[in-house]
Amino acid sequence: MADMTIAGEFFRGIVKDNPVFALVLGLCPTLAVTTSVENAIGMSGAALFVLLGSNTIVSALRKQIPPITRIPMFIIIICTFVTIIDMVMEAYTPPLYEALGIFIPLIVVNCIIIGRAEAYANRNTVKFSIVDAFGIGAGFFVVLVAIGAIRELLGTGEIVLFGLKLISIPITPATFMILPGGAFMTIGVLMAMVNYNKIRKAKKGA
Amino acid sequence: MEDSLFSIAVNGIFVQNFLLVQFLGLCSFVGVSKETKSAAGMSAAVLFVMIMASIASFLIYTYLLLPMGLTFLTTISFIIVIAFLVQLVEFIIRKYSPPLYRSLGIFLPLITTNCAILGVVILNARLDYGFIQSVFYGITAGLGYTMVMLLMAAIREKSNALKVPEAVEGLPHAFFITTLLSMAFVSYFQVIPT
Amino acid sequence: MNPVAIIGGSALVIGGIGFLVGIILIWASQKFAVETNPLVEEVIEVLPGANCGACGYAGCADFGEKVVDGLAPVDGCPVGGFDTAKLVGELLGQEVKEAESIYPFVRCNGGLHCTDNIDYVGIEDCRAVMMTSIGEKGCKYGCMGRGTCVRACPFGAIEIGEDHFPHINKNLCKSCGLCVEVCPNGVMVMANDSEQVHVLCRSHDKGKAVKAVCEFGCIGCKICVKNCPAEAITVTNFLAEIDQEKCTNCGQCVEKCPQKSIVMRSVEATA
Amino acid sequence: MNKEYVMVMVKILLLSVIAAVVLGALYIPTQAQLKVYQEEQRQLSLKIVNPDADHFEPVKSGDETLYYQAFDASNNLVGYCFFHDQPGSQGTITLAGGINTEYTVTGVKIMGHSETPGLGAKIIEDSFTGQFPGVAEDDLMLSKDGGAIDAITGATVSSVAVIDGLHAAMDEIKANE
Repeated sequence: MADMTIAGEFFRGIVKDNPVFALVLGLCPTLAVTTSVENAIGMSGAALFVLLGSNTIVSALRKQIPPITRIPMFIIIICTFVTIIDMVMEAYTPPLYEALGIFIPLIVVNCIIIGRAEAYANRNTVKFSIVDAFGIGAGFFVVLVAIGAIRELLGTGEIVLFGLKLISIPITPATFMILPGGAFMTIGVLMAMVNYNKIRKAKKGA
Repeated sequence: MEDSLFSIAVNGIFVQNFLLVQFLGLCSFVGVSKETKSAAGMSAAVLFVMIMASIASFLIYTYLLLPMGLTFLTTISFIIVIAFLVQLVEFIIRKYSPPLYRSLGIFLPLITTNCAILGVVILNARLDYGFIQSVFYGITAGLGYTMVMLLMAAIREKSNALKVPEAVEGLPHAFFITTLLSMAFVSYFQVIPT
Repeated sequence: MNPVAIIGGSALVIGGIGFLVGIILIWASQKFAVETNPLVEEVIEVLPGANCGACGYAGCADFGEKVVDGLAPVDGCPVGGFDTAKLVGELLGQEVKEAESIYPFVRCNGGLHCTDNIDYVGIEDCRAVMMTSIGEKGCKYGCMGRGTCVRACPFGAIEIGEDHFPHINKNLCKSCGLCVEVCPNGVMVMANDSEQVHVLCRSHDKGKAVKAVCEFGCIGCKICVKNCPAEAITVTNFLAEIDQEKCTNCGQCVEKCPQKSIVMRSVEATA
Repeated sequence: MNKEYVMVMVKILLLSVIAAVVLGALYIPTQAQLKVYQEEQRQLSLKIVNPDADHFEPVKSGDETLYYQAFDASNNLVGYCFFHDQPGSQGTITLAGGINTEYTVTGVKIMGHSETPGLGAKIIEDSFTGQFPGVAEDDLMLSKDGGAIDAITGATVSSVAVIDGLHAAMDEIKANE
């Protein structure tokens, strides 16, 4: 990827290498957490912080990390960031921690972060790793909020964001959307739409 | 907690199945379940790491962290042990079956962050299971993971011959199959209230 | 718990775990050391990685090792085509000449012009049809358009057109040859772009049987054999075969063939 | 153990120790702050679950607080308050409860839970906890068993868990008073 530009990397993270649709990573939190838009925002925010931290440190130390103990060292870095954010938020911003509490440990098992550390940060300069973290984080945010909105709207009939009711549709709430089945279906449908768009473009192009 | 081994087994494999009910371990599940060979390879690796991780994390938690009151280090120490086990598995697979190593690709390191494994060890700690219970839970959760993984790989291989609109082929198709599977498992959940 | 105990304790615990991890991993890396020749890794990096087996080896890793050991030709990867061959050549210090690109080609002209033998309802797969009957069409040698080749193609380069024939999209096709292998009737063949004259039929039936079933079937009348200046055509068992080395693309046989089953194809994007 | 392996050992050891020290160092202030915050929270929830009480005296056995006695401004016993952990459907539910001297519930607040979002998690909403104030001990049961509390649809296990938690705490207080 010789001709890497800042903007190029950023948008690549959102569209071409979208963490959830293209790379198929980070599904566990994506499905578990997107029962509401509020949770989705919280999760992707926390994930972005950790991703930024880990990408920077990993790419800064990439020359030092011996290939033999590669995975454990990535994990130590990632987990330190997660524990930091966990402790700091628990003590200093209790209400926010109350809302995001269960997501923080989830981040450490978020495949996106080690996925990027292994596939990207380990091979590129700090500058591009940070941009990549922003790009992937934004991609993650967009997808999470989209799925969260769909599931919350269909599952509970309304979207409540930080207490204020944004939209409400007069349907009998389909709790199916809150259950695991609904989550899989939503992401399946969205992914099919993305593929359809890609194929249409490829057909026109080829 | 005096959960009988049977209830742990039913919990691990069916009712609280890590993949379909608890959403844990999906990244590798979707990524690798294209064909049974790599699915089997992956589940064997996950099962091995789960059992070893349950043993190691139990020892660390009860004999190191608890007495010294450093429970805030639980997540980090567990995950280092898992990462170490995965690195070990990576060496073994690369040595003894390079094709499997190639087909697992990026998903091998991803086992480390495989939510299922960390899920098992943290649950072991939170429910403060005894040693046998922890190891048993590791085994049953691993079997639950393997069962669903192989089930999914078989279905996906069979469904290749179906005529599916082009946009749905591949991953969306896999997700729809998973939807049906998880509905079946969740209905199990309602039947046996634990 | 005073601060020193906490920091000291955690340094001890995590440090201890890290130390153990380090020791065992080093031991493991020696015990399970795999003597990979770094050059092989570089070659594999350059290969397309489709693991399609067109080069005749079990995936790119296997092909990479064989190339480095000199057992496989540098341009042995048809999928990668010339540019991969060039890269591999550079790595191994061998120069590579431009190779002719070859593409799959359908040798059947029946399709809608061919009567249907049975009304097949079942799995969308030509092999399944051949397994369950002697063929869906009147002519059991022809192309049924059930899309086995479409699914076999790892690059999605083949599509079944309205004329029930597979159409190959040349800029997607990596000429890996999987479709040729998978076609139960052997209708698909890899054809060099310069080979323009082809017999669009595979039927070994006698003339009367062919005419009853298909408009453009080859009835083995040998007119083409008589008219070919380069004697490139031989008829075996009522089917004309063109020897592409001898054929000079003169097109005599195309005009003379009463059934019009020999065709001069112009090399356009999709065959 | 040639030089290269020693380097690997040094690097992984160094990284582990640095991570540990950073976490350890951060743990102390955050823990202290957390204690302060938790104490505030406890006082606050005691107030909520027992509105007419003015101050609370912890009843300890050893250094562990069993429950609190609630006194009004003129220092006569008005009721009791307690924190109780009860296993729910997904994990433990921590609830705060208040009762008066006749063991009628004065208030319930869910302090922490890990129930399924959207289902069991609804126990924290007032629509559920609001039913408890004024309910005597004997009809502290689900409405379908003749009690006064309607369970949350699709989350019977979590609703029952809260009720059983209250009963358990009440029995504990009865045994002690």
